[in-house]
Amino acid sequence: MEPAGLTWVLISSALVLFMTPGLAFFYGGMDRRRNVLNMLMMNFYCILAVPVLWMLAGYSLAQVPFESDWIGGFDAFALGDLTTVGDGGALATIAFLGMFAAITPALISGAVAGRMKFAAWAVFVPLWLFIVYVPIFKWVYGGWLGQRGSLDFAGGTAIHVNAGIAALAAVFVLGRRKVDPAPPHSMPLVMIGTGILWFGWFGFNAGSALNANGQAAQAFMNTFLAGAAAGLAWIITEWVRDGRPTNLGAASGIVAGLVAVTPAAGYVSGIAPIVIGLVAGAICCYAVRLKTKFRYDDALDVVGVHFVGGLVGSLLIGFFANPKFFEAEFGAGLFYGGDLSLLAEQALANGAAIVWSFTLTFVIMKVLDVVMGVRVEEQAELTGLDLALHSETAYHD
Amino acid sequence: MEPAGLTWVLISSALVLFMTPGLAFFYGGMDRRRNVLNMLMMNFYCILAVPVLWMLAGYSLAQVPFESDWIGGFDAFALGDLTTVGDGGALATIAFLGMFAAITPALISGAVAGRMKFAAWAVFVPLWLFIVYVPIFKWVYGGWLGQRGSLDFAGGTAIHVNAGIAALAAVFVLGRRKVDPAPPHSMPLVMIGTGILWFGWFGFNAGSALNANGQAAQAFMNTFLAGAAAGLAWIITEWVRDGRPTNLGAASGIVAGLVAVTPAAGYVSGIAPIVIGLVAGAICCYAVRLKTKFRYDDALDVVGVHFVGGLVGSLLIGFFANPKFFEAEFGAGLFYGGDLSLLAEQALANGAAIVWSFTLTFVIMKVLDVVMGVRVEEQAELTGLDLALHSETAYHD
Amino acid sequence: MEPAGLTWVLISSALVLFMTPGLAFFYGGMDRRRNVLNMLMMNFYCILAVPVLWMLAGYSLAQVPFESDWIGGFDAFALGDLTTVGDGGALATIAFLGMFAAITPALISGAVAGRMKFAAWAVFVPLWLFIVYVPIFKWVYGGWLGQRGSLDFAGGTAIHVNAGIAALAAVFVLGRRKVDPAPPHSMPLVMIGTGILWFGWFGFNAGSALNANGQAAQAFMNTFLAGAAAGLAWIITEWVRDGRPTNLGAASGIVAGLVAVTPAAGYVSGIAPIVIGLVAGAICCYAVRLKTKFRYDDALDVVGVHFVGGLVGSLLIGFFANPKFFEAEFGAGLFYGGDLSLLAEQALANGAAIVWSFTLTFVIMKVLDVVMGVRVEEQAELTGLDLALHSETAYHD
Amino acid sequence: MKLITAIIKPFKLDDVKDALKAANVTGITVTEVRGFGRQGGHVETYRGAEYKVDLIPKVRLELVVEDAVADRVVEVIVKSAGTGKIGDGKVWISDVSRVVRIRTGEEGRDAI
Amino acid sequence: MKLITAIIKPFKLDDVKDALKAANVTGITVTEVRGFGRQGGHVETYRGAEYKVDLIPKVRLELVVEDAVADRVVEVIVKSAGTGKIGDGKVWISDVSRVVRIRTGEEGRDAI
Amino acid sequence: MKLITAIIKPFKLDDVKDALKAANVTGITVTEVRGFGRQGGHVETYRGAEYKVDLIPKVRLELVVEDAVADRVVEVIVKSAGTGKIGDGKVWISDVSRVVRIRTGEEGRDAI
Ligand SMILES: Nc1ncnc2c1ncn2[C@@H]1O[C@H](COP(=O)(O)OP(=O)(O)O)[C@@H](O)[C@H]1O
Ligand SMILES: Nc1ncnc2c1ncn2[C@@H]1O[C@H](COP(=O)(O)OP(=O)(O)O)[C@@H](O)[C@H]1O
Ligand SMILES: Nc1ncnc2c1ncn2[C@@H]1O[C@H](COP(=O)(O)OP(=O)(O)O)[C@@H](O)[C@H]1O
Repeated sequence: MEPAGLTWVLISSALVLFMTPGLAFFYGGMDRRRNVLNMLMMNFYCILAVPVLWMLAGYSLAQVPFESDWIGGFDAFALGDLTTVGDGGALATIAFLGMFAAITPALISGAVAGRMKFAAWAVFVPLWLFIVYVPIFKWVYGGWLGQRGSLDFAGGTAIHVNAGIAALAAVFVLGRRKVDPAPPHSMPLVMIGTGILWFGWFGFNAGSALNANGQAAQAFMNTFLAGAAAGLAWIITEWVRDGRPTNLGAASGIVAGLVAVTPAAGYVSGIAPIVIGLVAGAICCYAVRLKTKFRYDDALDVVGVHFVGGLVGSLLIGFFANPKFFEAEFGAGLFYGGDLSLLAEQALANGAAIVWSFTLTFVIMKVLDVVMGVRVEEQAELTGLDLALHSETAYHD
Repeated sequence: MEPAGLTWVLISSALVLFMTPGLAFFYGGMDRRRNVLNMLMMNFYCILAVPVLWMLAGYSLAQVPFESDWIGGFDAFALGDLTTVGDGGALATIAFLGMFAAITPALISGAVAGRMKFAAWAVFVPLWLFIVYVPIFKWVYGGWLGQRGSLDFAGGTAIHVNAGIAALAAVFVLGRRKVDPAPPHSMPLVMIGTGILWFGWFGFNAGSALNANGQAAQAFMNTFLAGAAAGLAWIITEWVRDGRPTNLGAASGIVAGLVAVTPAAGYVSGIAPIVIGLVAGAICCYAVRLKTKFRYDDALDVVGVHFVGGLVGSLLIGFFANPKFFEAEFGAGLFYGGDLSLLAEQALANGAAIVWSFTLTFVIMKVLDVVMGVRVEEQAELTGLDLALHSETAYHD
Repeated sequence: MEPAGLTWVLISSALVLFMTPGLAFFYGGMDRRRNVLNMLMMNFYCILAVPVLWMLAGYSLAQVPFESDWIGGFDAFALGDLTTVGDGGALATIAFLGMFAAITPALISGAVAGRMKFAAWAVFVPLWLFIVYVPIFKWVYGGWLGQRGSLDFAGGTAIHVNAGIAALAAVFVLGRRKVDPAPPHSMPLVMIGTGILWFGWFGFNAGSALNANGQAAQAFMNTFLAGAAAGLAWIITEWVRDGRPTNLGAASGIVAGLVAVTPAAGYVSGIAPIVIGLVAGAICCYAVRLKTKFRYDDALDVVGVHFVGGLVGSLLIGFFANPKFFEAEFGAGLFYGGDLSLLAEQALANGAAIVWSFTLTFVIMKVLDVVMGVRVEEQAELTGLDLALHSETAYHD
Repeated sequence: MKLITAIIKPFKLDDVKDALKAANVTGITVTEVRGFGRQGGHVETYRGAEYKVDLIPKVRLELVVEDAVADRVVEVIVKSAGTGKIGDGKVWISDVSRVVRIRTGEEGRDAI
Repeated sequence: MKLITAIIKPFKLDDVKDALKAANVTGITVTEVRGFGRQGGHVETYRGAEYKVDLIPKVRLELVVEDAVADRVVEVIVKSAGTGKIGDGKVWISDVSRVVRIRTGEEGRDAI
Repeated sequence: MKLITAIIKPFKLDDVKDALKAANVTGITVTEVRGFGRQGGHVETYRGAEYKVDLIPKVRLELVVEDAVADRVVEVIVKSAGTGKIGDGKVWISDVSRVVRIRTGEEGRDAI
């Protein structure tokens, strides 16, 4: 890796690391005062456990050798294949991918908020990492799905659709909360999280070019425009529908747009990111209501924002992918001279990820429930998880 | 653009994007508990609407062709002139400039806090962008003011003086708040905003070199020293004058110093940034009192900090500009072998910006007031804008 | 400096600047509601005063000429030796080192929290900078300790051990607080600080390579793994010992691991950072209890985390240093073919730093106590330092 | 007129409020308080140090009601606030000699 | 001695405090409370879901005064707290049998 | 039964609570309040502008006790809350006609 590319991948990695605390604040602010620390802890736990697991085994299983169809191997366990530091490119890439591995299970925490045993979560994360995340990641990047031509620039399928549908499976096992949902206990904390998330997402998306080049720049621009457009679409939708534009709407829209543009960031250009953002913002603004209709208790809307947003963005690649603009070899979308094949591959890739992730997550949760129980006692749920599970409360004099 | 320069411009762009949430927290913490979400929303709105507008038309009108005297053209509407991604330099520059376009109107929000209709703000921002920001930006960078030799490295005239005087015009139309000003509802939130602002400002100023070179490094150093020196000057001034050094003083001083060094960052060196910081910190510490004297209700001191700080910094270029140090071709300041001409150009550039910005902002606000009303109902002002305008409140259990 | 290296050092510098507010929030959240602004102010003060002092004299005394044994000289006062901007490398390095100089005294503030006069702190910081920090920094980097072969990549000895033991000396002079310690007034603020600290620490450690190369990438990876492993070790330790894993434990562990890996970041590889993190996390989880045993009032555990963590990391270099991996010339650790000599040098370097720092800090504090008093009045301590010293309170309606 | 003051568990607030509404109570004032009682407190742990918290969050209700209904309102509160577990709280009644509605100046039973 | 308790609108606090000072009241204790009453609550919307908030912010004043001035103080509060709009709040009076100033141990009228 | 209400300085809360426990008081309800009184307020300064804060933080204690011990409890509070400096606060007693323990429905002395 050239030094400039290395610099870009390193700073992008730091940005993605910063996203997990950002996500923690985004979720924690939306949660109740008495559960906020549990929410933060579920997220921070992911950046404690996953980096170590990723270095020891995850990276090797997910990527080495790159060309394997289904799963990697043991050659890079504990980075054992690296004998000298070299130009740092390999290390930077592994760290960068490790940040992604850490934030993906963290996304799920928003759905199970307010009622899951922390001990169960502590076991769930490593299991999910190896059983769900690593295989899907492998298939999409280098494995059979990627080889067929499906596109996923920075993790729409592998991360957002995957975590989003896993969240649905998890709440099916977990059941509904005993108490009615409450409004966000601290909107400023939500907005701090939103700011950090957007900031970090530039590393997430533009860093995924793994180089400082034109593709990185366009991915950056797309991250800028889609976040903005989706935020705008969300607040306009609710302004028209509910009579008021809200902060939480702006924040949710931004995140929905960033999710949607993630798979597309390195493949689309021009006004495509704006269209993707507008579509994702408006659709997700409605999708978060599905949980009321279908009565699943996705506490902080992981399904409505990450699953739906990721799917929308991933499918829109089938329309907007523009290889000519990037002077690169990848399938063209319907609007840029392509046929339906790219859209079909996108559908297949997401379908495969959805089936695998939903099924295996469901199984993991069921097994955990039998073995150790996944749900806290009713009393803990009523009086607050922070005290019950962590012996802490968030605010004092 | 070389890859290293591209990396620097991309990360700088991300830093500047992060500044708008930073500004939101800086302002939001200073506002009342019942208005904080409205304050956040006014700021976040700027990073929703402006990016889209900038990409569609703003950039083209403000910069293309670079050599036009008064206003750009339509050639780069929707970035239509970019047919391939190339080395990414053009895209990175456009994104970088888009971040500036977004934060500039956001600055004004601090002045109109606590009493402006959000619907009016939603219309004001696009109008102001095209009618006030775009022309002044054009004149200063590439247009008639820049061509005459005035210097504005990262937006002292084009951004801070411009937004600062616009704030004054806006509050003239809007009138005073019904209720007495209150102390900041959350100083920690103000300090979070301050930290983010300073951090982001390194991208703002040093990124404006649009390359990774010596000028960027000196601009970085200047951003470091001027922020520090101004913070120091402010707390010393109030320590002597009021008997106590305060957090809000430190924060305000830092921001004043950063504002003041913005136009000068790529043109001054040595102890100049310290002097600029000390002067700006001390002057702004007094300037925020002007509003009491002249009875305009600039809620969070946009005039005292951004207008005055920006003007001070811009004029001090006339003394400190040091082309020899930079081995570059620009006018020398009085202390570095120059004559009065640079100072005169600085005065002219700021004068032109002030007249245009004040007049047109006043007109826009007046028109909006007639068309839709700019001021919220008294009841909303008394009971809080968050609930009245956004159906949200900031803190819950 | 090559442009890519310059980009890396500049962004790393910005990251380190951001760490001081991060530290302020980390400490401020742990403090009482009525003292939080004083805590923030002590930290922000360091990034106001130190940059100016560093530029005027600190850098010159600490580094120029690099080869001097004990102390630098006057040649670079006010950066007077720089006559042109050049490639920016020198400026970037000076700024980067200035960020370190600023955060080091800030670390001490956590120990003296809740009872120190702000005026005394305002004098303490400059004195400590020149009398304690500058000499130790010189000895370790370029001076007699560094020349003997001791290793300190990013400031384990020069920063964390130094500030940690200074904290102990300071609280000896200052005495215990009048009121019992209270739980953190805002855990979310602590976690915001933690997130910023980790994010910034990538600049702190990986930026210390002063180039975009393999060593930077490995230092980055080490910063990732050690922070994670130590956080994990801390929460596991307390889960087993106290029955609950806590947020503050996760945060403290992360910081302990980052401290411990700081000196080692550019010299160790493979699973070493994980081992260093696990060891530091577990040891510091016990070390924070020493204050109860030995009855010194280190309010926010600067000794237990920074002194102990820094020392552990610095000594572990004697075991894990791996010059072969880095293809570089430095002593090998016991586990990588070295003999005891590196460990001995590490012990000597830390011993020298400890003796100098403890003694001189004690003397400075004693002198200040005689001259102006270091301790606030009892009434201020009881009713809160924010109001008594800064005429501010943190939260309002 | 009577003033009824009740200390209850925070998570019971909605139940009690609904029960009172159902019993035609037209006004309640609610305060977040902390209580010390038989229930004892809890221990919080920060960096391994234990903090005994013996004031735990409670909610205080205050209702001015007509003499005639006071006892019935108390029963409603007792029934809806009870969990049967220690710490459920107390209700007490005291006398009020005059009540005024600020908006209208109405007094007595018209004021509540 | 009498205890006057008043529930008022938060933004009226300064006016009421000033009026009471002007009426020579020397001590007031103020609590942030939430009230339910005729005024009804409001609806907040988060991600399109509506939350009915029927406890709205109010301020509670507590004053111990001499019997003789109690009624006058009530009038002052009623006058200064009123906006004429629903939700202005209530004032009530109850008896106090003993008052002590902690600092001095003084009792009764000397204590307030 | 009697209701004792005390307004004290916040940093005295622990002392008073301990003294009350020592005096066998079994229940207390505590509220964060702000008080205006002889002590006057303080001035805060933001960007050089002064804000007069004349409501300063206090803590309000509420205890229902048996008639017989009421005066003794008042003494305990007065003694443990006093610093001798202005602003120490007040204690007052009023009557309570009925007390119920929610958990058990017990009344009167059994309820406290
Ligand atoms: N004598 C009292 N005076 C005032 N408040 C009391 C009294 N006793 C209890 N309380 C309040 O009631 C709450 C519950 O009381 P507690 O003794 O813990 O349980 P229980 O009511 O089930 O016996 C306490 O936390 C406190 O707020
Ligand atoms: N019976 C009552 N007991 C205690 N507080 C009451 C009672 N009725 C009203 N309040 C308080 O007074 C506030 C205003 O009452 P509300 O009925 O809304 O308006 P109004 O006083 O104008 O009729 C309520 O929010 C509540 O705090
Ligand atoms: N008449 C009163 N009614 C209710 N509360 C009072 C009254 N007078 C004082 N207080 C409360 O007691 C606190 C202390 O009173 P203050 O007059 O300042 O000092 P001191 O009690 O030492 O004379 C006040 O802040 C207020 O909360």
